[in-house]
Amino acid sequence: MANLHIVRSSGFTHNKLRQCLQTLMAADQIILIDDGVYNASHPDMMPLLNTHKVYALQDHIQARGLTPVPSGIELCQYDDFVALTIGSDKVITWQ
Amino acid sequence: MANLHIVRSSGFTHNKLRQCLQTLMAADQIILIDDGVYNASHPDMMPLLNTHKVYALQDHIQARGLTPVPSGIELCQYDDFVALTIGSDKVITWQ
Amino acid sequence: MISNNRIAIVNTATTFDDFKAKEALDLALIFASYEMPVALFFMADGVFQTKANQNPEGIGNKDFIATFKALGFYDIDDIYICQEDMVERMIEGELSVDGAEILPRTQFKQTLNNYDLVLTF
Amino acid sequence: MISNNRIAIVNTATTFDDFKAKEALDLALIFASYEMPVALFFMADGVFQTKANQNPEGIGNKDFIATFKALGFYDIDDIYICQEDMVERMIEGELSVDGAEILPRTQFKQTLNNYDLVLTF
Amino acid sequence: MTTFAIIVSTAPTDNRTLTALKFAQALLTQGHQIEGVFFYQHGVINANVYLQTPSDEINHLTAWEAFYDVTKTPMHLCISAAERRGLTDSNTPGFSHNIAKNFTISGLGELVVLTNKAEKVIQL
Amino acid sequence: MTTFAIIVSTAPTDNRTLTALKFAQALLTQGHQIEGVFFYQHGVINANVYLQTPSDEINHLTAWEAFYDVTKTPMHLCISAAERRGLTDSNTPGFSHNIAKNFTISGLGELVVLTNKAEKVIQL
Repeated sequence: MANLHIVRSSGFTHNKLRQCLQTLMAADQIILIDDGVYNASHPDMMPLLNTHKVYALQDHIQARGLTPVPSGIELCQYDDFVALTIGSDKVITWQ
Repeated sequence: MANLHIVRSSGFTHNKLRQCLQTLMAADQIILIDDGVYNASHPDMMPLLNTHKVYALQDHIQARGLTPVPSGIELCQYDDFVALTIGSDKVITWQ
Repeated sequence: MISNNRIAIVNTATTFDDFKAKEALDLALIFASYEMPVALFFMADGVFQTKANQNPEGIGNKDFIATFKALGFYDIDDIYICQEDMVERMIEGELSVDGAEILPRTQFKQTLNNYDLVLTF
Repeated sequence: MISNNRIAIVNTATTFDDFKAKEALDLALIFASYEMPVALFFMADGVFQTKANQNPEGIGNKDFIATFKALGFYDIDDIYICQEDMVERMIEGELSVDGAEILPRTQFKQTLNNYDLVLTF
Repeated sequence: MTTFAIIVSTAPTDNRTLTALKFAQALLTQGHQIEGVFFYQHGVINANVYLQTPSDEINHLTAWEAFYDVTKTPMHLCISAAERRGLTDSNTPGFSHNIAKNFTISGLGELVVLTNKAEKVIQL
Repeated sequence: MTTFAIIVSTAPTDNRTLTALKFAQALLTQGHQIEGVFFYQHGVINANVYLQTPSDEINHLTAWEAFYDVTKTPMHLCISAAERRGLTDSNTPGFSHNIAKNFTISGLGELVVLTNKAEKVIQL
C-alpha cells in the first residue's frame, strides 16, 4: 500500500515541501492544504506531477486566490480528503 | 551609516537568511543569534564573509555545540551586541 | 528620538501564516492614525498577500485583505512589492492593493533603506 | 487498531525551535514506557539535535539532550539519522546520541516506511 | 466505518486549527468515528476558556466547544503542554482553573491509548 | 546613554524570549535606558500569570517579573493580541483577570509612543 503526505506550509519559505519529497515513496500521494496549497506552483512540484498523484483542498486554494491551479493538480473537498486518508496505509503530516 | 541585521533562524529550514541577504546594503553588518547561529556554516554565508562583517553570539553558538566557528565570523557577547545596535543606523530583525 | 521617524512595515509572511499579516496591518494602521509616515513593503511569501481574489471569509477569517483597497483613506500611500519575489511565485494581473509600486529587488532594498525604522512580520 | 503499531517519531526541528524537540522526545519516552516499539528519526534541521557538546542549560533549558545517551535504558534502540542532511549541515565526529544508524536518504526513507505510524515534529 | 484519532498542534491564532475541526466534522458526517482529539504543543491554547476574538472572526474555542456539544467527541488536553502556555486545572491559591469545560485533562499516556484504539492517527 | 524600545513577539516556549530579556539586561548594565518593552503577537503569552514550568527550566514569566522588580522597566502588553491568546484583564462574569501584575495593559498606540520616545527600536 501507499502513504498520504499532507503538506501544510509554503515551500517558498519553509523546508517542509522538500522534507515531504525526500521521504516520498513511489506509490505515495500528496495533498496540499492550508499554506501548502501555494506549492501548487512551486518549481519542485512540477516534475512530481508526472509520477505522483497530487491533490489540493479547494477551500484553501480559493481562500488564497490561487485559481486556476496548474493542470495535473486535482482539486478536492474535505470528503475526498477523508477518503484519501482511509485509502492510504498511513498519513504523514509536514507542517 | 549602515544597518545591523539580526538573523534568528536557520537558513537550512527557513527563508529568513535569504530575506536578510536580499535587503543587505554594502556597509551593513549581520549578527547571528538564536537558531540564526546555525547559518555560520550555511553555504550562502561563505561568500558574504569577504564583503560584510558577520558576528555570532557566543552563548548561542555554545548552547548548540557549534564551536569552532568558521573563520571570518566573529564571536561576541551581549555587550558587543548592544554596542552593535547603537553603532548602527537602524536594526532589522529577521525571525 | 528617531529623526523624521519614517516607518516601514515589511511583510514576509503569507496571508494566513499564524496571524502575522493581520497583526502587521493593525500596526501599520495605528502608526498612520497617529499621522506618522508609514509604508508597506511586501517581499518573500509576503507577496502572496497582494494576490487578487483572496477570500479570507471562506476559511473563518475577517476579510482584512479588503483593507488593502482602502489604504489611501488611512493615508498609507507608499506600498512596495518586490518584483522578483512576485515572478518567482507567479503573481500577475490584478492585485489586492491599489497604487502599489512593483520594484526590482535592487530598488526595493534601496527604497527600504530610506526608512528610519523597519519592522518585519 | 493499527496492526503491530510500530511508531516513528521524526525530528525535523532544531534543538531549540519552539520546544518541538523536547515535546517530540517526551512523546517518544511515553510510547516506550507503554512498551510500544518506537524509533527516532532525525532529518532536515532535526539532525542538529544529534550534535555533540550542546549545552541547553547555558540558555535556560533543562538538558533534555542528555537523555539521548540513555535511550537504550528506555528501550528505544532504533535511531536513524539522514546522512545527506548531516553532510549538508557539516555534522561529524562524536554525536549526542548513542548507537544511531546514519543512513543515506534512500535507505532512511525506506526504513521510515516500515513503520505503521509516523509523527513529525 | 473507520476509527480515527486526531492530534491538534496549532494555536487559535493559526488558521490551520480550523482545518483540523473541519476535517473532524467531515469524518463524522461520513459516518466514521473519532476516538478522540488530542491537543498538544500550541494546540492546547485552544482550550483556554478566556479566548476572545472579534465577532466577525471565528473563535476556535467556541467552535471546538460546539463540536463537542453536538458530537460528544472526547477532546483531550495534554496538561503538561498546557501548563507551559498558561492553562491550569488548579484552584489552589495563586491559580484559577481556566480550561474550557468540554476538554478532558489528560497526559501523553492518553495519546498512546488513542493511538492503540484508532485505525488512523492524523496530525493536523 | 541611548534610549531603547524592545518588541517581544515570541512565546514562553520559545527560547528566543530569553534572548530578549538578556539583551534588555545588558542594555541596562551598560547604562542605557529602556523606555519600554512591548509584548506583541505570541509574546503576550509571557504575561499569563499561570505559566508553569518544571523547576529545572527557566520560567519566562517569573524572569520578566523579576526584571521589572529590579529595574522598573515599563512592560506593555498589547491587550488585543493578548485576548486572542487567552489573557484577560476583565473580572466580569465568565472572566478572571490573569495578567501578571508587572505588565501594563496597553494598546498598539503605546508602541507608537515608545517608537517616538526611543532612539532605537529593536524587535526581538
